[in-house]
Amino acid sequence: MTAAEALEQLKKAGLGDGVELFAGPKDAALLVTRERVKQLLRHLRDSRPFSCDLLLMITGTHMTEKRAPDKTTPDGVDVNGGVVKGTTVKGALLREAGFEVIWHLRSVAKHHLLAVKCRLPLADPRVDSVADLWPAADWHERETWDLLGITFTGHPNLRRILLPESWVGHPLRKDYVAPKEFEGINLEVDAPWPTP
Amino acid sequence: MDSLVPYLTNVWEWATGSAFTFSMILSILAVVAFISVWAMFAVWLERKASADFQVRLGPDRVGPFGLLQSLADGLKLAFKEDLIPRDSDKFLFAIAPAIAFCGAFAAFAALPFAPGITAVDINLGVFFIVAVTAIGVIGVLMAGWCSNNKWSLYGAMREAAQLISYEIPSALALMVPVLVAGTFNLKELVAFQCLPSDGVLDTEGAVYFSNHGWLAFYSPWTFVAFVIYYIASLAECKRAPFDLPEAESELVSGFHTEYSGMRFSFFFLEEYGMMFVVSAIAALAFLGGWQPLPWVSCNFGGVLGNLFFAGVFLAKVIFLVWVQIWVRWTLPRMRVDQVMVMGYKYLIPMSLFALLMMAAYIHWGVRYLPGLF
Amino acid sequence: MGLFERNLPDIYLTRLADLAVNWGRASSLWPMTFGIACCAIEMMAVGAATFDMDRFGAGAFRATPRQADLMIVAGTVNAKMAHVVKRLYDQMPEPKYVMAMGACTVGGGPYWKHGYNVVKGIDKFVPVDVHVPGCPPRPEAIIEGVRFLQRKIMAKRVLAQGVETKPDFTGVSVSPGTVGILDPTVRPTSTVYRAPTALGFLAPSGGRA
Amino acid sequence: MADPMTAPAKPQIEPAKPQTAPARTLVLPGDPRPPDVHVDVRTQELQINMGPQHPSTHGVLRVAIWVDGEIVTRAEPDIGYLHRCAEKIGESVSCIQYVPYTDRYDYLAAMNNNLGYCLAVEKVAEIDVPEKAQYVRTVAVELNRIGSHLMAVGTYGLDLGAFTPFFYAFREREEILRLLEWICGARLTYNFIRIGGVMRDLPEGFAADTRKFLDLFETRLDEFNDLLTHNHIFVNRTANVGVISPDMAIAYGLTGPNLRGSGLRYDLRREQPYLLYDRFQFDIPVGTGIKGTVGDCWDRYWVRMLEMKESVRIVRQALDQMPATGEIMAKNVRHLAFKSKPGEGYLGIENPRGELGYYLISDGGANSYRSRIRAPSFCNLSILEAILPGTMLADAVAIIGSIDIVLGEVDR
Repeated sequence: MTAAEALEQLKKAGLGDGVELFAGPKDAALLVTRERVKQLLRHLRDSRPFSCDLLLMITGTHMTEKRAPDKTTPDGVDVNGGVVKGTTVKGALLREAGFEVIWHLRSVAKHHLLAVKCRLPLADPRVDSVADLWPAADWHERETWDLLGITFTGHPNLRRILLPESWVGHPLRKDYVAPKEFEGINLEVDAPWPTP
Repeated sequence: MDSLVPYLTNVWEWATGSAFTFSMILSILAVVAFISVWAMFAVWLERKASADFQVRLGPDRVGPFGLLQSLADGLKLAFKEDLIPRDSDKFLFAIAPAIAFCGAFAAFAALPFAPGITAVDINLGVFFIVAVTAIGVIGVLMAGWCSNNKWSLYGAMREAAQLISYEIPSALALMVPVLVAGTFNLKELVAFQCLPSDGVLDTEGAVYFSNHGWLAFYSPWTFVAFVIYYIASLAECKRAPFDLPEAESELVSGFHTEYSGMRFSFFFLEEYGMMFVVSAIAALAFLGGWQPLPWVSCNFGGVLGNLFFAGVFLAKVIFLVWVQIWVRWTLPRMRVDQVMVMGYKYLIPMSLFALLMMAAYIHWGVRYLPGLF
Repeated sequence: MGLFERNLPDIYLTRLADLAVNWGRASSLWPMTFGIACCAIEMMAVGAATFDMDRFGAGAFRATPRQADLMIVAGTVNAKMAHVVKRLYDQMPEPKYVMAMGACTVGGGPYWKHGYNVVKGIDKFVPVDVHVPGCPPRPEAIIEGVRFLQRKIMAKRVLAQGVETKPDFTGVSVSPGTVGILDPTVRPTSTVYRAPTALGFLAPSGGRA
Repeated sequence: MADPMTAPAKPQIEPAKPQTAPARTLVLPGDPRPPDVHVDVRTQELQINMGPQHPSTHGVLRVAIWVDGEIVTRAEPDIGYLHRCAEKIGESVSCIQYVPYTDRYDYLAAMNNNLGYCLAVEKVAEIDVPEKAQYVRTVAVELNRIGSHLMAVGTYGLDLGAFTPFFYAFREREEILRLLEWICGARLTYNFIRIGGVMRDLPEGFAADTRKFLDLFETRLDEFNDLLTHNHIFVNRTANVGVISPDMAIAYGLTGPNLRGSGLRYDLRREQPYLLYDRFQFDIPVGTGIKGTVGDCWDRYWVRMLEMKESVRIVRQALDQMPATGEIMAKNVRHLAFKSKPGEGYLGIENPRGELGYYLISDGGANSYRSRIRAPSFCNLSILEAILPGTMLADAVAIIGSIDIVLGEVDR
């Protein structure tokens, strides 16, 4: 079942509002608002045509702002022979900064793969937890919180999983700066390797 | 001090019926030397035999055929830092290995190696050895408790449970040959196995056929007792598949997790000493002791004869120890409840049954009940 | 040893005693069962059938640090793990030796640049006796490292005073082979299986091996 | 000792209140009969710490276990001792440079990891791989799968106290390593499968040698079965222990031999054929509860043993069908200036441990914008919390071993 077919099915079932098709060049996904995430995932798990019983993974991406290249007009010469500074026009906004969370579901019975995607604002990355729908979601959500700092509300035990408890920051954010030291352990490089 | 020495001498005289002499001290030294050499040899044998099972070579760089490997290990352990954990009970921690070693060590005193080679000839030899080998578990319990380590505690508790459970079938199984021969004396047990079955004991230098034969093959029930004793003795030595007290993959190293250096090597000595003791009893009580062939009794005197018998006896013991090693490197480990089930549900009833049947046969004077086979 | 440690006159007798003690230590290097990452698999291979580190007396892997002499740090050490490695090192009794196995423990390895969490070389918190490079080092390289360590131990002073001699490294190849066969026309030699013999004639694989 | 007056005050940790377990009925694990032992002793829970340095946690897994006597009441895996920043590195280096890193995550099945990543990149970048290269990949991957399973069953014996099978498993594994070393020069971390194809063609004589090995290997498998699989103690230790029902397996996201051990016939090589798996004939073994309940430790172990036989079949067929000559690298890949097209995609393959998936987002540059690894061991391990309670301490070891985790992949 492709994402487009899934969307049609959803619309038939009356669950289509708030869901659109995210048509990537390779893999399509269902794009939902964050209020509808849990309801939709529950439907995908329980309703017979989908029966997406296996949660493959939950992950997120930190999307930085992306703009078209700035346009700068070259310096000109005015009538009096003076220099006129060129103007810089900021490029058009192609992509807003924010987080994307994606759930990959697989149906063991029907042999298909579906992806559900949700966009979250940078300032308030918060989405419902599905740990009560799939026990498997527990660790994935903890990992996403650990590495990206996305909060899953309703998760029973949202702690760091891979990094130590006292670690500062979320390394997979694009603006992350690696620490020089952690609890007395030096993480720096003494001498840089020679570059060929 | 002045009063203590005569007192001890008196006790010794009372216990052994012989005066406390210089030869006693020599015997003690000989036993200590023998255990050390034996442990080295057994460790080497274990490493070489396991290597052979596992398509490896085993130690071969230290001395010829790696024979000096155990010496190097011992030397290294002797010069290792003596480490006592801060939160342990230091006194108990220090004496636990010695107590564990005591049991195996004391048992050697009563082991006859040949008709004329024995430290003390005790009339209740079997009883004495069964009693003193059980001392070892106290040392192990102490080691596990005082280390202040949860893994050690687990190992010690398992050891206590296992040893207590398996003492019973092993002792019951030993009662079968005792019942047949009518003696607790290990030397007499061996002598019984070369007695002609018509009950005439001849003198010097002759070879007799059709004697009682090795007790393992005396009747089906003695054979059952032999098998039960061997299985139970594996558990008493903490050898696989009963190596729960030091189960490496579960309890890190069990009761000796916190021990290092010389103190650890005492546990090593205890383990290999025990292996010798139980194999020696199996050889003496069931496999004809120093007699080279079943149903054929040899009777040599003199130093050379004794040495020959000691050689035969050692060969049997080494073979039994090798079987222990073979079993260890072949079988997986049992779970603790399975060990208990095996001990209480199978071995004890079976050994009791064998004992009863043997008693019945002796009472009615037949070795095989017609109609049963 | 305590009081006598490197405190006795440097005479023939003490030198001889040193030799004996060093021989014991060098011939019986019990490593700790402590694999961290990929290198641990090669460490197991060294102990297993084909390479068999037990030949050098270094095959008795001990699970507890109290009974180990050699800590082979086999794999990447990160910020969370470093404290554990340090503690294990502290738990080992003297004399103890550390082998940094693999590129990660030597200097961060492939995680040197972008590994925000990875310690760039374990010699930042434990003293290292031998560095064995490679990613992961081949088993031959580990054996080389052990032999390197053995020579280092043999040159030490235990009881006698005086300056330690330089280890004799003649016959030790400087760069343990970390790269395998790159020429496809060269065929790696097959492992020669030794059939179990004298003691193992009853072993399960019997003569089939 | 520091002077107690001048020493800085220690942070006061409130001592945990000793929890007294209520009197309860003891049910031994794996005992199908109704409970007949009643325990009236008040006992106290003990918390023990298994790992990160413990012989049977297969690396640096730490499991905090609460035990009541020998029975586990609660278990909490603690991972991250081998976190090596895989995903950050995936963003920081180019796709070509990242291939060797994938070797190091599941180091027992490095070829499979190479393949998963390369297939994902090829999917996003739309690269067609020539047929010959696909066959070479299949051979390499399946040989690696045998090696990985051998390691799994060998160390499983080690966990249960049987030392010798481990050595026999390693003896066979060394032969596989020899073959793989021949084709790429490395024993463990191969970097052989590259984006767009493979590093180089199989050397001359490789097929014959591999066939010889496979013939030998099948007899060796029987030997292994004699030694371990049908051993009475081994069966007692593993049958009816750590039973995972199919529903539970799916709920916890189990894949691979662990899912199939629970009786579900689900294999990505069959459901979603990648490479050329639709051209080969092979069976998908599932757990049938021969020795106990479906989904117990023995079933998971047995599935791995059977899968090795299937891999042998696949390698034989691949060697038979493989064209003698042909391209081994796609035409449109210029490795030094490789840039992926923008887009994103997920691709899962059947790793020896389960579904290994790579989710890549490309911005059109040399680096991928985001690369997430769906590591099978990570998902499989999370079931530990659910199945350990109620088992014995020795079973905990058996269960951890039967799940067959690789910590490099769990922590990434």
